[in-house]
Amino acid sequence: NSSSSSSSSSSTAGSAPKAGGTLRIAGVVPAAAINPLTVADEGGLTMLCQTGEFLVFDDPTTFLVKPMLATSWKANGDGSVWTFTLRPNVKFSNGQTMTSKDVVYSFKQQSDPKNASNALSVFTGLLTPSGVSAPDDHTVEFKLEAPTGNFPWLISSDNYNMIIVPDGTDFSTWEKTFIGTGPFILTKYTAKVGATFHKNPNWWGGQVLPDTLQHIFYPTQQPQILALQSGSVDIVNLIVLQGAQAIFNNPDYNILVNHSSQHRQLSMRCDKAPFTDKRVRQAMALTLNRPEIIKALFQQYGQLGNDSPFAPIFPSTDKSVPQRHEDIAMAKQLMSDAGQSGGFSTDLYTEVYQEIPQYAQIIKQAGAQIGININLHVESQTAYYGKATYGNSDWLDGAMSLVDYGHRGVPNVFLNAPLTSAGTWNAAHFKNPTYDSLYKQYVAAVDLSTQRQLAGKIQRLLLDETPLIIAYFFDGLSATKKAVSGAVTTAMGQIFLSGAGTV
Amino acid sequence: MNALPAAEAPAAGAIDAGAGQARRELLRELLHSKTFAVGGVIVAFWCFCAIFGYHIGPYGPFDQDLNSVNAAPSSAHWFGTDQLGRDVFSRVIAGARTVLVVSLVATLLGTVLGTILGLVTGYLRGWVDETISRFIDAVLSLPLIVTAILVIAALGPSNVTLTITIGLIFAPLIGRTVRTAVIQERELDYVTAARLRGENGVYIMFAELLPNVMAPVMVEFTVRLGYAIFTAATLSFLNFGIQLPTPDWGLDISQNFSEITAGYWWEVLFPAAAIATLVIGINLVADAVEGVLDR
Amino acid sequence: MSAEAVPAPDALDVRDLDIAYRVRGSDRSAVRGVSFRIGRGESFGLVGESGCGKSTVALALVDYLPRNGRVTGGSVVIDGRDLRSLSKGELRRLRSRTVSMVYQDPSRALNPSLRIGRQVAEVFEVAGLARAEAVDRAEQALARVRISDPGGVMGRYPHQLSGGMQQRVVIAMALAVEPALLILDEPTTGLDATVEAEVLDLVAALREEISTSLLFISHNLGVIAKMCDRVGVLYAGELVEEGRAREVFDDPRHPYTVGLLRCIPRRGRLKDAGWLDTIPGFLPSPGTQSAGCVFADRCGLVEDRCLAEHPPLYPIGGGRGSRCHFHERAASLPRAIPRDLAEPAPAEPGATLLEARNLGKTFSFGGSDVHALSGVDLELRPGETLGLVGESGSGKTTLARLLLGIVEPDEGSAMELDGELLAGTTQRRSTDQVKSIQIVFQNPDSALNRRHSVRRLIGRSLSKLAGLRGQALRDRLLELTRSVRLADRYLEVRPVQLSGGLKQRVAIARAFAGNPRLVVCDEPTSALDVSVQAAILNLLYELQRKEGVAYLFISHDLGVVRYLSDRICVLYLGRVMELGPAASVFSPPHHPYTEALLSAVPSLDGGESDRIRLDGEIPSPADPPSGCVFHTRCPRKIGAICETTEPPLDESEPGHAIRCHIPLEELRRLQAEPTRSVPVGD
Amino acid sequence: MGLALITLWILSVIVFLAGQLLPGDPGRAILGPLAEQRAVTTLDHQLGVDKPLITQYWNWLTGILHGDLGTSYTYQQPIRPFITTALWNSLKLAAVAFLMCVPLAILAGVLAALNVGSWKDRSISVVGLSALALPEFVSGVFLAIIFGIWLNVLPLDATPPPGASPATVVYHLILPAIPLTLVLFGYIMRMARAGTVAALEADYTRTAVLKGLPRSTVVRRHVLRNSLLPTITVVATQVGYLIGGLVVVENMFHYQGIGALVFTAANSKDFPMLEAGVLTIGVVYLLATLVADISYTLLNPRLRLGGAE
Ligand SMILES: Nc1ncnc2c1ncn2[C@@H]1O[C@H](COP(=O)(O)OP(=O)(O)OP(=O)(O)O)[C@@H](O)[C@H]1O
Ligand SMILES: Nc1ncnc2c1ncn2[C@@H]1O[C@H](COP(=O)(O)OP(=O)(O)OP(=O)(O)O)[C@@H](O)[C@H]1O
Ligand SMILES: [Mg+2]
Ligand SMILES: [Mg+2]
Repeated sequence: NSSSSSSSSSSTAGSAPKAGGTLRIAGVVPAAAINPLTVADEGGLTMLCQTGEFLVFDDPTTFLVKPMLATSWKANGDGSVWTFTLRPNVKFSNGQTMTSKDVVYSFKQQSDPKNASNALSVFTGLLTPSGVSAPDDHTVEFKLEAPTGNFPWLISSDNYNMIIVPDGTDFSTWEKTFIGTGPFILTKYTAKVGATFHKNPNWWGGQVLPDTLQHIFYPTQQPQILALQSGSVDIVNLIVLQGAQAIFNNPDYNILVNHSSQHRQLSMRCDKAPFTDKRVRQAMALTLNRPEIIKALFQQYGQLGNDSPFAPIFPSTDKSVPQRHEDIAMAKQLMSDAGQSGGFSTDLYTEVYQEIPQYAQIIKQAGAQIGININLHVESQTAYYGKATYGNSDWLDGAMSLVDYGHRGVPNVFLNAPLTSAGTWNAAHFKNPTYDSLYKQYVAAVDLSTQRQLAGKIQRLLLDETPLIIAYFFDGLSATKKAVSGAVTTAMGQIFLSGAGTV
Repeated sequence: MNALPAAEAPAAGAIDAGAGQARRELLRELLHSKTFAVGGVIVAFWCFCAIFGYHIGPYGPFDQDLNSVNAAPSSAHWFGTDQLGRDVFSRVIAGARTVLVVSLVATLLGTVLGTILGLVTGYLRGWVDETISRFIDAVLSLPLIVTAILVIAALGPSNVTLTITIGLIFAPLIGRTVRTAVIQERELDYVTAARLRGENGVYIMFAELLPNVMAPVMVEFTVRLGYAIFTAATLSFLNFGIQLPTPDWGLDISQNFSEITAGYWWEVLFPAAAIATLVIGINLVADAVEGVLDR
Repeated sequence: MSAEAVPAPDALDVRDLDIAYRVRGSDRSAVRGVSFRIGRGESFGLVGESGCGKSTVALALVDYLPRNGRVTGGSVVIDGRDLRSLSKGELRRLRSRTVSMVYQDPSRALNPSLRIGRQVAEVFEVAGLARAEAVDRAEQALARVRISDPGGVMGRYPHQLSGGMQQRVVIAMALAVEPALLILDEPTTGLDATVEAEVLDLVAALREEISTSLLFISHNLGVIAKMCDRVGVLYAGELVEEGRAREVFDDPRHPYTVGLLRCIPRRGRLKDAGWLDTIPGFLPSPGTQSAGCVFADRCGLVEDRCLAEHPPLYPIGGGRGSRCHFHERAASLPRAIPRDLAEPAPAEPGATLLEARNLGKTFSFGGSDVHALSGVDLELRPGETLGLVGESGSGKTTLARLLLGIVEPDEGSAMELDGELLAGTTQRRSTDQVKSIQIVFQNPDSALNRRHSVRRLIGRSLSKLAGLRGQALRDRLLELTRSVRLADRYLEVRPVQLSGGLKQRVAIARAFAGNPRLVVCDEPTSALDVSVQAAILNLLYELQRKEGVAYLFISHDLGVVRYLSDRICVLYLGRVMELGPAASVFSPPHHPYTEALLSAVPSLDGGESDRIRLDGEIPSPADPPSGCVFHTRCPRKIGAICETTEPPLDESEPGHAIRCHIPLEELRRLQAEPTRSVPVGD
Repeated sequence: MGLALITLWILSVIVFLAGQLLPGDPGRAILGPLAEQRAVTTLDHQLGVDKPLITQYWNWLTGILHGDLGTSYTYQQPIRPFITTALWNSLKLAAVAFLMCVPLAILAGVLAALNVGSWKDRSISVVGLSALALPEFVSGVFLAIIFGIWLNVLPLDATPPPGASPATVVYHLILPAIPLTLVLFGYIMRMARAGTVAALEADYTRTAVLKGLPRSTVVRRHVLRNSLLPTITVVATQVGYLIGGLVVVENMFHYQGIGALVFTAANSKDFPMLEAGVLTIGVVYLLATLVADISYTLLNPRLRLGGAE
């Protein structure tokens, strides 16, 4: 409600930012080494995109892919072979010129199962190292395992690991150099403390405004907010509402808002009584008062979820599918139809992460309304994920399990791993042949109307089956001082600062 | 052969009143001490809350009102509401239970184990004592919280782990004090007398020595109870204890501490004040008990 | 030494002094109506059993009562100045110039973290001297108390000095400014008799040098008799008798004084001569108020008037006073116990009960070997009492513990009981052997488990040692408690509620539970007041006559040892110096060490005077002297042989052995010689 | 000294075993939950965590003895720099806490003792008791609300902006240092009070008073000399408790010290880091105890010079 909140990701507060000077950015401590293969957290991926760039860029406002290191791309008829043309005269920060060899190397490494890359979550079933080839110095060709219409999104900046590095790069020591093609060059990186970058005078994109970037790492959000308030940083990248209310209600700060597809999945084991009965699952879904939840947890920065991963931001989402609302009477009816009028006890496993513990408590209270007694197990993330394989993970094994999903530009990952019969993160143990085939069709569909039509079918199916409860999607938020403009952020946590500065 | 008269005592009437009187005397002295009275009232209040707290608050400790989250103290919510719209007052009242149960059980466990440890090491001395003492030294070279973190990180957080961990860490601490007392005590002649009538070690430790080191054990118990609350609350603040959404002061503070920058101080101030009164109360009691028993 | 000759104000004038302690919110009177005066240069003794208020009076004189103590009435005038009228500064000046105090336990009276020199010099600095001068004077002061190396001692810390030396330092500080009044509160309690003698000699000698008045407080009548011109007897916070020391002790005029003197086995008293007398009953508990005489309920002469009317201090001529309505009859106080023994002692069978050969014990302590006991040969016959004497650390307790099997003897030691081998530890002894040898400890407080009732204390021993159960146990328990003269109603009581004497009775009953053959008594009465001591000694003797038990009786009160023992063994540095029948050991010729011990005892009876004194300190048993271990302190050392060759323990007369190079006849001659003057200290 | 080494060795065994008890798989911890099991197994082998415990312990111990604290699972970097930075930060915080509290605590304790039984004594004692009893996070909450929120005079954030002046660094450390200080304050104050009361009642003090010394001299020369000796050495052993408090305070005020390091490592199951951190804490504690022992011996003539000959 405050005038300071802009709903655009790039804050342009009237006048254009000035060149020069230092921008100080508060970020979270990278959870691990900055290895482009293995980075899987916000702190790490923010670091990657300071010097690293992608073939294409997923624009956080339009959700359309834009050229970055590739200038154009095209697919064959069924979307199984994609050809990208590279931008000429792009130089790495070590002076070397980028060619298709570098791109092929980057992709082969990232898609090689041996490397245990984080990008495998996208590439598994989609791309193998042998599918990547370079017909010439400026062209790269991808032969896909399965036809995929959204392929450019899948290798765009959304796939944050997928930066292009020089051929032969040792990923485990990349942290020492941060070699990339981007607008900034590493000055110094100190684990757990921070990193500084200076501008790349030879950047293909033209002028870089800030002379220096100073990233400072904080373990949690509170000190970031305090630092912003005390003026010791200019930007806080990625914040959540909890604990940051002071910034949100203050005109001295800009809030950068990116609508996104990030959400929480509450899975119920479809293979284990009592959740084997879909009426029980539906009943549970009907207990949640979603608008109230969003208001309590996100104020205006959330959108209703309809128990399927099709977020409002996806162009393919079928908005005509009716929204599920709280209906306790109906829920009770369903429970008694399922022979569960007396209620039951069950366990919900989840992680300590952002608003999840609060959400879990709301779920517990909601379930209690229809006699479902939910015992909460709010665990540290390591304990919760366990080995992340079936049988070794509270996440995947719990009767109910509440997990976080970050932003993706297209719903492919959301539709695959947690929902397909062969999905690796299918915490709901949902096995539905109809769904599986709908999923395949959807992924292969190249044009938007087909996609939307299939999406509608999937949405209806999931609403009926309710293996997952997705009550909301919420915005990616960042904050800057009033005087800072031109910062581009994504809901995932990337921040692009080549055009940012104080006005 | 009856030349000697019995040792009659004119003042014997006064002496005769029995052991009960000594105890009553102690109790009277305790009750007369102001510290004890103040501490006792506070502790009694929280014990009452621990037993009935879930039912006497104006709201249920779990009742959410998502339409009035983070509401400041008002006549409807004396202590305000938290981020899920729960009544902070009702949660504070109910929150006494976990911390009191955990610390009481942990302290009991620690006292029993520690007393045995102290008796055995103090009485046997020699290599048993040496070995155990080195081990205890090693454990005690880590701050309590760090040891607890190590153990709980290994075993996974839960109230049971928390209780056992605190109890186990307290055992050597209490054991040390008891050992010191036992070492002094075992030099006394009544122990020699017991050995001279052929008593075995177990009898001497538990029937002869134990009753005589009960005073330090009692003092340790009350003092440690204060520490147990301190530790239990701290560990639950560090998220090593009870599960959400159980009302628990430490946990509630940790859940809401990040909110204070937004000005929602009531969500942490009142649970903190609850802990403060309880620990101070227990310590006042402990101080009084120590003062009376040490004499 | 005549106080009357000096005009000027009295050094101390105490009038109607009342002192109370505040306990649990109410005042508890500790001292009532005490008046006495000490003239210039006079020495006044304050004597009484423990708890009668001696220290309280002393502390009131220097205005240093414990925080809860308060003078509730009366006045104290020191050197003409009334304490009440003094400002803080004047009080400080009074303390620094006019009155000094020395009290028990010198080790605690000195600041552990300051050098001696600093502490002594301080006294002179307060008196206004410059630092350097004060240090000089301090050295002189130390020299004056016969410290041989004052310069060296100045640089030491208190813990590096022995108890005797520490007390000298304290005395040096007290006398440094030559105060008008010196208060000594049990200055020698806790010190060895030989050391005590040294300190007393020193105080006496110093008093001749500086004409200080003395207030000497002690529970030991002998010490008071030796040190004081006049004496006041304190009982339950009241001064019951006052007068010239000699006269009071020879002709007491208060029933309490009379009773007290009768309790003491005076030199030469033997057990066969009849029971010691005792004072029945107990001290009134602190704070009890009575309308009449405080001693009335224990007095054999009590009449109605005594209960109703509080007696004033009747002047009885010659500067004496007695707080008894019937003081002229005091001497006729009937005995509480008839003197005569009912039956003759049973004849002693000749067989040997216990035999120890070459008994030795070496402790390893702090890396060095402490030879607590070596080469001790002993025999004990049934029903006899062997007295064991020696200075502190001479190994008396160690010997007792070896016999009991609490401590294992060194290799090569051998013990036999009734001709059967006696193992070194209780665990390896047969139950019969274990119960045959039992002990009565010195301190009944620590000897009885505070948490057990008397019934349990004695009953457990009966079941473990005598193997009794059920009704048999109950019967025997009653029999046993009655035989130690303990009323049945004490059975359910815990030790805290018993007085010292009653506790010791419980301990004795426990020792007798298994019908022992030998009971070791390790200073069983030294924690008790004399009136209680007498009753315990009587009891021990009675039990011995009844049960035919043998005693190993340890004490450093030679009078008590003499009274009870048939034979006496003198230990020094873990070795037997002399062993023989009591009468032979106590009269010349005897070992020079025995001689020194005997002459160190301050006697109540006066007459005899200093004979020999010991030099220096007792050597450490970790590093015993070569040759005769006693040569370093022996006043009769004859030459190099003493330093090189250990003399044998020769049986010079039948049954009487002495370990000395000097032949018996020579000893007899030497010890018959008149007193030679030996300088005090080193 | 020898004893301290044995204690340290036992500690290393305990820490190592506890580290091994942590359920979880190092390879998994490094590669993250979503990694392939095959990759995890390969990595485990590379790390040597599939070897027998004894071998692992031996390697670990020899590494430590050579100054190699191992490699962090999460950061894939040598642990030592992390520990040294964190330790240095914690020492700064601890130093501020110590300097704030020790003189004050001793002063308060002595003051209470000199007025024993009076209202001054009672109020100081109650304050000390409360300070001692309050968990750091509770006093932290009070202080943060009062000084950080209501009065807004102290920064809630312990870490100053990079390149801040030493004064700013200290300024940022004040708020977190106070909760640490409070517990210590209570403890030291009570020690100082008890020691002084005992010394005041000691016979040697009576001797000094009866010498006619002015009260100030008695207190200074005779009472404090004896009463503060144990107190001062106790202060050194309190370093251990301080570290316990650091875990809480550093987390609360977001300070990158050894306490926060241990806490984070425990939560992310980075057990080489956890083991190294915990061991460091043990070493610091034992060193402090050693210093305390030595200083006690040096300051106490009875121990320095031995007994009478
Ligand atoms: N601080 C105190 N508070 C209460 N009562 C006390 C205190 N000090 C002494 N008393 C009591 O006052 C009485 C006299 O004590 P005081 O120490 O003067 O006796 P004493 O004759 O010196 O005995 P002792 O021979 O044992 O030294 C005793 O009954 C004692 O219990
Ligand atoms: N357990 C022990 N360890 C080391 N030394 C010991 C031990 N027990 C006794 N000693 C030493 O042995 C010597 C004799 O001690 P013991 O107790 O037998 O003397 P004592 O004659 O009973 O003295 P006291 O009259 O003081 O009771 C002393 O020097 C003492 O220090
Ligand atoms: Mg006394
Ligand atoms: Mg002895």
